[in-house]
Amino acid sequence: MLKNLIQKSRIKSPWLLHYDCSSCNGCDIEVLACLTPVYDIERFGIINVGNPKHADILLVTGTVNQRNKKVLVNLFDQMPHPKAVIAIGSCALSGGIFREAYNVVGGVDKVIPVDVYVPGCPAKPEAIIDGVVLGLEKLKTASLPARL
Amino acid sequence: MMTNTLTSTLVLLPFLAAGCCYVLRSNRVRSLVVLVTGFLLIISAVGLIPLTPFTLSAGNLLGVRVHDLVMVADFLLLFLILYFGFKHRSLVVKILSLLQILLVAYLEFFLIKEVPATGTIYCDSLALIMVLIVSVVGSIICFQAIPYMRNHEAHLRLDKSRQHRFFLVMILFLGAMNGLVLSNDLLFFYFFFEVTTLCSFLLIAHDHTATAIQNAVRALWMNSLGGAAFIVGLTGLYYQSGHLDLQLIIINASPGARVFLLSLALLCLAAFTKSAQFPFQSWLLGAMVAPTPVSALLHSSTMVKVGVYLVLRLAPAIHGTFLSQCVAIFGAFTFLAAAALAVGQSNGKKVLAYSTISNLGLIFACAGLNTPQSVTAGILLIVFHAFIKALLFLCVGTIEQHIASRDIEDMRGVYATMPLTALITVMGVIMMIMPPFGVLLSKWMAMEAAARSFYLILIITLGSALTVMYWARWAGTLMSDPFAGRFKPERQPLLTWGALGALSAGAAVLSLAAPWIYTRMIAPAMSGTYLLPYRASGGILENAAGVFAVLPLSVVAAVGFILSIWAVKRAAGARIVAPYLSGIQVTEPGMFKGPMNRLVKAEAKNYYLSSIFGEHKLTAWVNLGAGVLLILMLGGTL
Amino acid sequence: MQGDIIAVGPETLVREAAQAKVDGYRLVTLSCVELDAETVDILYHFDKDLTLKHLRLTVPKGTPVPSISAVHWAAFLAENEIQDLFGLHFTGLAVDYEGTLYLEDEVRRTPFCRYSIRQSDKNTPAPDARQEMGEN
Amino acid sequence: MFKTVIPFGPQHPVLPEPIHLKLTVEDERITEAIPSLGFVHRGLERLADLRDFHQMIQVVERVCGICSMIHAVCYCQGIEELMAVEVPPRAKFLRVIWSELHRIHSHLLWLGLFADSFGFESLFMQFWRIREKIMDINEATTGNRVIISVNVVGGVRRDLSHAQIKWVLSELQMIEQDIKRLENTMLSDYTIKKRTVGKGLLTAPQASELGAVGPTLRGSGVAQDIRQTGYAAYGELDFEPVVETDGDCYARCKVRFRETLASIDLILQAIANLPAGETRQKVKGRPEGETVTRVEQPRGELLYYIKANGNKNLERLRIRTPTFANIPALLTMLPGMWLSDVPVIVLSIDPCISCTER
Amino acid sequence: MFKMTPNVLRNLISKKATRRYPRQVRPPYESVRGELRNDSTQCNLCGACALKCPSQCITVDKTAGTWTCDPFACVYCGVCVDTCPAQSLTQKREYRPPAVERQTIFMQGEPRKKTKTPEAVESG
Amino acid sequence: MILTTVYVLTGFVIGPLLGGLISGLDRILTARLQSRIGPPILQPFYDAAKLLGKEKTVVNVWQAFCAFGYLAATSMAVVLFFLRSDLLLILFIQAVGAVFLVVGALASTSPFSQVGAHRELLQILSYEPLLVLVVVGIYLETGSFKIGSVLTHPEPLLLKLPFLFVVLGYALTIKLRKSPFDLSTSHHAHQELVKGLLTDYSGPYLALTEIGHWYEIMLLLGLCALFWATHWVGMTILIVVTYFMEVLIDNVSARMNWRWMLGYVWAMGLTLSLVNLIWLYTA
Ligand code: SF4
Ligand code: SF4
Ligand code: SF4
Ligand code: SF4
Ligand code: SF4
Ligand code: SF4
Ligand code: SF4
Ligand code: SF4
Repeated sequence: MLKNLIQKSRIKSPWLLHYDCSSCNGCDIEVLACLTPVYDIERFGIINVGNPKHADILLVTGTVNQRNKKVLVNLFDQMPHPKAVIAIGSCALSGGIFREAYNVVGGVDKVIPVDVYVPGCPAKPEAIIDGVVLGLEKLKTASLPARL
Repeated sequence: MMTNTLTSTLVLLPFLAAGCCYVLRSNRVRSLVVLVTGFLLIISAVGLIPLTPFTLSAGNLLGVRVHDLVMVADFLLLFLILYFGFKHRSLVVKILSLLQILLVAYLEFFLIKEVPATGTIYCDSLALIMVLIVSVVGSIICFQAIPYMRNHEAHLRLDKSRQHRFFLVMILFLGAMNGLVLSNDLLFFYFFFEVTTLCSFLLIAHDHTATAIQNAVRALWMNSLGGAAFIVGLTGLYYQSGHLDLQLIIINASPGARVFLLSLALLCLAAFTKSAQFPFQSWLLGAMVAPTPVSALLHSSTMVKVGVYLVLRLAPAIHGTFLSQCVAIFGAFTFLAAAALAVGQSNGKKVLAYSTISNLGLIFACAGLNTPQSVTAGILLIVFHAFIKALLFLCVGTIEQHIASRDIEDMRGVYATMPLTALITVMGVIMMIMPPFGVLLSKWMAMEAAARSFYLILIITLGSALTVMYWARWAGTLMSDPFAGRFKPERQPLLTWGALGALSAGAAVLSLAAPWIYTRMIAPAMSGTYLLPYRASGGILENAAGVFAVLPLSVVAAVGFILSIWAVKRAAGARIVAPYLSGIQVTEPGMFKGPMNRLVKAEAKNYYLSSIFGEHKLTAWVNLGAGVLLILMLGGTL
Repeated sequence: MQGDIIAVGPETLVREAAQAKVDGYRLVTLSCVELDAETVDILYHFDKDLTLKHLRLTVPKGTPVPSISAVHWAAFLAENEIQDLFGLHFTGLAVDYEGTLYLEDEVRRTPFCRYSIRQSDKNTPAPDARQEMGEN
Repeated sequence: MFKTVIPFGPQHPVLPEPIHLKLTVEDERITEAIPSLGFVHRGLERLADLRDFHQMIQVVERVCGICSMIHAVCYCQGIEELMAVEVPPRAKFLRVIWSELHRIHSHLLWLGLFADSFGFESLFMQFWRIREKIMDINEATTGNRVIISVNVVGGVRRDLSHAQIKWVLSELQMIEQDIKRLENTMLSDYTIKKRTVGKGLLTAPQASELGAVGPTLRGSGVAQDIRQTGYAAYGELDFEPVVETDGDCYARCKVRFRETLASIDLILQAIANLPAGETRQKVKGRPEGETVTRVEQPRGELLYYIKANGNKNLERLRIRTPTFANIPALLTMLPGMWLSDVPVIVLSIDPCISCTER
Repeated sequence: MFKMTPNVLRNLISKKATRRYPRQVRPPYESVRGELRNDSTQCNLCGACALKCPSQCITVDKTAGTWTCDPFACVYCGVCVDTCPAQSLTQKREYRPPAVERQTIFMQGEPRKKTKTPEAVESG
Repeated sequence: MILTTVYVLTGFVIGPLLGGLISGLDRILTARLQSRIGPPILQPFYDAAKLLGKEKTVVNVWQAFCAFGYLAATSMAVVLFFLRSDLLLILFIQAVGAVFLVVGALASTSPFSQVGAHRELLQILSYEPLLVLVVVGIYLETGSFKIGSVLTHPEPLLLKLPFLFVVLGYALTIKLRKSPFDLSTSHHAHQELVKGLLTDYSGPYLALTEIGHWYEIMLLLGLCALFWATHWVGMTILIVVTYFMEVLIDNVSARMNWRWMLGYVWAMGLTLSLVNLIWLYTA
């Protein structure tokens, strides 16, 4: 019973942490646009918590560069399990158009495991919503802690 | 007979033991003397419980009338103070002590015709409560002082121990306090009053640093001012009633008479100085330079209580007068102002000092409010405050010896190094601000009592909120550390653990026993003068207006506490993560990688709102306010 | 290119920049261009009422360049950027990031110099992260 | 003595973009603010070595997604100058229209974020809701919501049909109404004024001396707007820079609010005067020489320095973006303010870190 | 104070702005630059797209007859579509759906020669 | 005895359930005021259940203690409310909860938690006196601090204590963490302090604070309800209107800073209370 409830709640209440690696803002504003009335992802119980310790899903936009890769790892580490990482936009997927620039490490999966890739430049709000939904699968199947 | 023996043990034994401490300069022997005296005091005080109330008359001691002995001692004492006035070149002390000498002489040689044969000593429940506090809390503090002073002198690297002087004064002080609260003859009272002043002076100056001496002199002159007011008040009272028998004065109060009221007002003034109310707070703050056991004993749990004790005693005599209202407002004002000042402090001992002033203010407010409930609240506050404040001072002292600082910010995360002491300190803080513990019980009574007087309740509510603020902050600071390892109590001398344990357990048990204290000790003290304010049954205090379920709440709190501890144990298995630092934390705890790739420590250490609550902002205004209130109070009696 | 170009040397740079300030010019920015393996150009762009004026300073790579941040405080960002990207050294910088404005130690190799990489930068060991323990 | 040191950013919910400020505060008053950059630095100017000058259009558009269009305009303008290409008039007007659409969406975005910086969530929602209409216009007319990629050297890739123009006009009318409905709140609400008036003061001399640009400069009373130089088709449109004199966050807010309405007006003018004809001039050859070219972005003056040597790859591309110019001003605004003002003040320069660091 | 009240009250009673995606999907605008498609029947593997792509995410191997695109690096600018001389490249109106694994768009054509049915394969 | 048990159980169980539902409704209403659809009404429960099922991470084990302490105190306050106990006592116990929350936040060295905690203390400083004054007003009108006697009071308190009801509104706004007073933390961290007070609580411990908050909502609405205790219709209307006003104010004002709060709330709150109290004294 409890187990079911928690699993159901996990997909009903994914809290986001958005981290902008070195995005051009294009993807950022599309993530933000998801929160606004027109897309209103709070319909799915999603809120942007802005704090890794409260987050279930890490949305990463932009390329990973030498300086922010440490930040990214830090944030990922501070998130409690279960957690999912969603990379948004071609920058976050592979480095995009910048992938050959000298300060660019590449896509997010170079530093932390990525669960969902949302292509686009920038990815559309609808695509981001689809991506989050895909990410929920992982949260649902993650095991429960040994003791509550 | 029994009462005789016990009373003289309580008053005289310390004088004897003090002498021993001074003469026998071996650490072992001194410790033994202190321990034995302490235990004897505790036993005697407890022994008095079934015997109260009683009256005793001082007869002769070694063939001399005790009254004359006291008179001689009085003069000696005043001359000693005068001497200190000269030595430290303090004009005020000189003038005030001379004034007192003259007045005492006038009173003794010209006014007093016959010395009363009876009623020198009177012990009712109120006095008994004070005796218990002095003997029990005082002795415990003296016990803890033994290891404390050893460390203290080691820290200071003294080549010659000065502990014999220290314990001389400490122990002597215990006797003086007992004598004071048991005196019914106001001249005796006055004598002991001055002894405590002197003890306080000596102890503040004990470390002999320039500041210590300066602060001690300040304490001396302020308290001498109180002494002078006292003796003037006594003269007035004698004029008015022809005797100095406290009980008789209370019973035959003539609040209509100006001289009478003015004299009482002067006694209140003396009480305010002794209790370091505004604008006399500075001596108590300065007194914090003294070794911490001194602060615990004199400057929080006992000596400063003399003032509130006196006013609570006199309360029935001023019932319904303007003076009473003034005392109430003055007390409430101090409560609020001192709480506000405490918020702006990061020096731990100063916070404790302001908090003491603040609580004393609340007791004054209760006394001035002069209803059965408020007086009950006042008495309960004396008890609980004495225990918990002593505990907190000892805790700070213990912590201070480890980290060599008294600053709250330096105590940040002290849990990591001294978990048990930190826990006891936090317990102390919790007992100061949380139900079902005694301080809050008393505050509840005080508030319900004050509810009918809207300016008082306004001030008191604001003050309480400020109180919560500085205590909660402190408790949190002590726990503030990324530490999460195993709980392993640190090493401390047995006497320290004993003292901390006894005080904290004592405070907790007394809180639980509050209804019993009420029925057994307070109700009898009230009956006669006041209607009984509460019904106590099944550990619940109740009257028509309110109910405080002490026992049930305590049970619930205990269960909650156990559950929370269980939660902590389970959380010990949780993953420990670094505090949130915007994602740039590094492995060194509390550090982040800042501009220029440098490591920077993230901290939040100067949040004391000094732009609002700082001493430099408030003190002048507060003193002004208090001065105006005092003038109003004195002037109002005319 | 819009606006006049005035050539300056390291000695006259600060004076010219100060003069521009006196004349009511606003510092727009600095642009640095690598000319060849040895020299770089630094252009100081100024603007007054929508007209531009540029100071052109041509310096060999190794020599330190006087900073104009004492005159135009806002220049410190651009100068730090040039320090990062071209490995030049500015003397008297108001706020000196010492080559860490943008770059982590992994890439501190004057990425904008395509003709040459400054020898000293090539193998410099990563400087230890300096501690700044709460400036007692 | 004791102090409070707060690592503000790089990950911080009030800053969608990563910048770090080491704030030293006392009680809650800022005594020092030192920034740390580089969390968004990609080094894209150096991509000019790997991409030819046509491909660089797509790269500079991605200096920043918010005013990508205007970056491309500036870049193309520079290249066109070097190659002496004459852009068809219709293309110039279309560039103005899309530029101003970008300015509107950027300002609406900012107004929303600014509202969020002082915790006015519902106002944030309102502005972003209006902004979605602009995004729709972008998507319908260019094929993408955010990075519209319409510029090419020599003109634009897309044209506006009659039907589209009619639809855009009607949408703009609604947008204007919606924005005006919020005017009363944004410009005279007590709580908003309390949070913005007198915060982050910057006097006019200070602003010029610190090199501030755009609304930050105009909020301090300096009437400078690169559109006055008349690039693209601005020379043919009726336009006055919006100026406020108080130099605080509130003034900057008023500037942007009024600029939003002014932009709508500019679009209406541009549409009314839209010349017929080609939208794209065929170009041949390669750029050579050096040039400096400037345009006005939502955040202020943008400067491109381009040096080419006749290769298909540029010799040097230098981009000086408005936020880069506004950061010194920001740093001087912060000390003395309260911690709760930090987001408001930081937002008040409309920081765009991605363009600052490139 | 309370200047915002009329606006929020209006919101309360009027129709909500929310598009109920994914329950209701809006038809995309006509000119949307969505997912990239290469019509294998048209492509002559000339490599113009690979040359022009600003993101350099297309590789054309003329000898092996393959056309590969990394959809995770593509920035959907449409330059390749504009360039393609054979008009074999198109952009769908729909965006490319999110995926849980890396993907490439791979097309095997006949090397050099035009054939009737080269298959387009998409592999994960 | 049985009755007591029933009261205790209702307080303990119904309290948070209702509180959670109310905060669900709150979120929907907020969304609607912003022209959004908003989450399902059970959303707060999903959130809490999810948090309970998350990994336990702490900065310091004392956070766990404090989270439990907060929950225990707030639930206790609600139970006492249902037991019709002494209002002043209930306020004290509620304050205990608030203090635990603060101490837990102070247990982390993160400046965000620390400053958040200090701000929470300032909030406590702002609203505690107001709540006490409201209760004093009730006492002056009904002659007792006990809820039992309020319930038997023949006429609605609102008629005699209108200003104090406004004062209660101030306290309510602060306690519900609504703009302009969401200073120490807010529902979604869009402020300079991230989540302030709650920054370093996470997973199950965050859930506990969430549930504790539901209890607090119940307690405060209970206090409001006392102002129309004579009839349930009046009571319901009063609560609904009050809560709607809270959400509305949240949506039409910016977040202020603590200096403004302290000044404004004390000035307005104390003046209004004084006016009302003096009225009661003289009437
Ligand atoms: S994917 Fe495109 S829009 Fe997104 S951050 Fe990268 S360049 Fe910008
Ligand atoms: S730290 Fe304490 S014990 Fe040590 S010398 Fe100072 S006061 Fe004495
Ligand atoms: S108190 Fe100290 S300094 Fe003063 S006289 Fe006594 S011993 Fe000397
Ligand atoms: S100013 Fe900002 S929005 Fe404009 S291009 Fe630069 S980063 Fe983008
Ligand atoms: S431009 Fe503004 S909205 Fe966009 S990321 Fe930067 S700060 Fe945020
Ligand atoms: S897709 Fe078009 S441009 Fe690309 S290789 Fe095929 S035919 Fe050539
Ligand atoms: S759409 Fe643009 S980025 Fe994508 S393959 Fe075509 S040219 Fe390359
Ligand atoms: S905290 Fe932020 S998201 Fe949450 S309600 Fe307030 S403004 Fe909105």
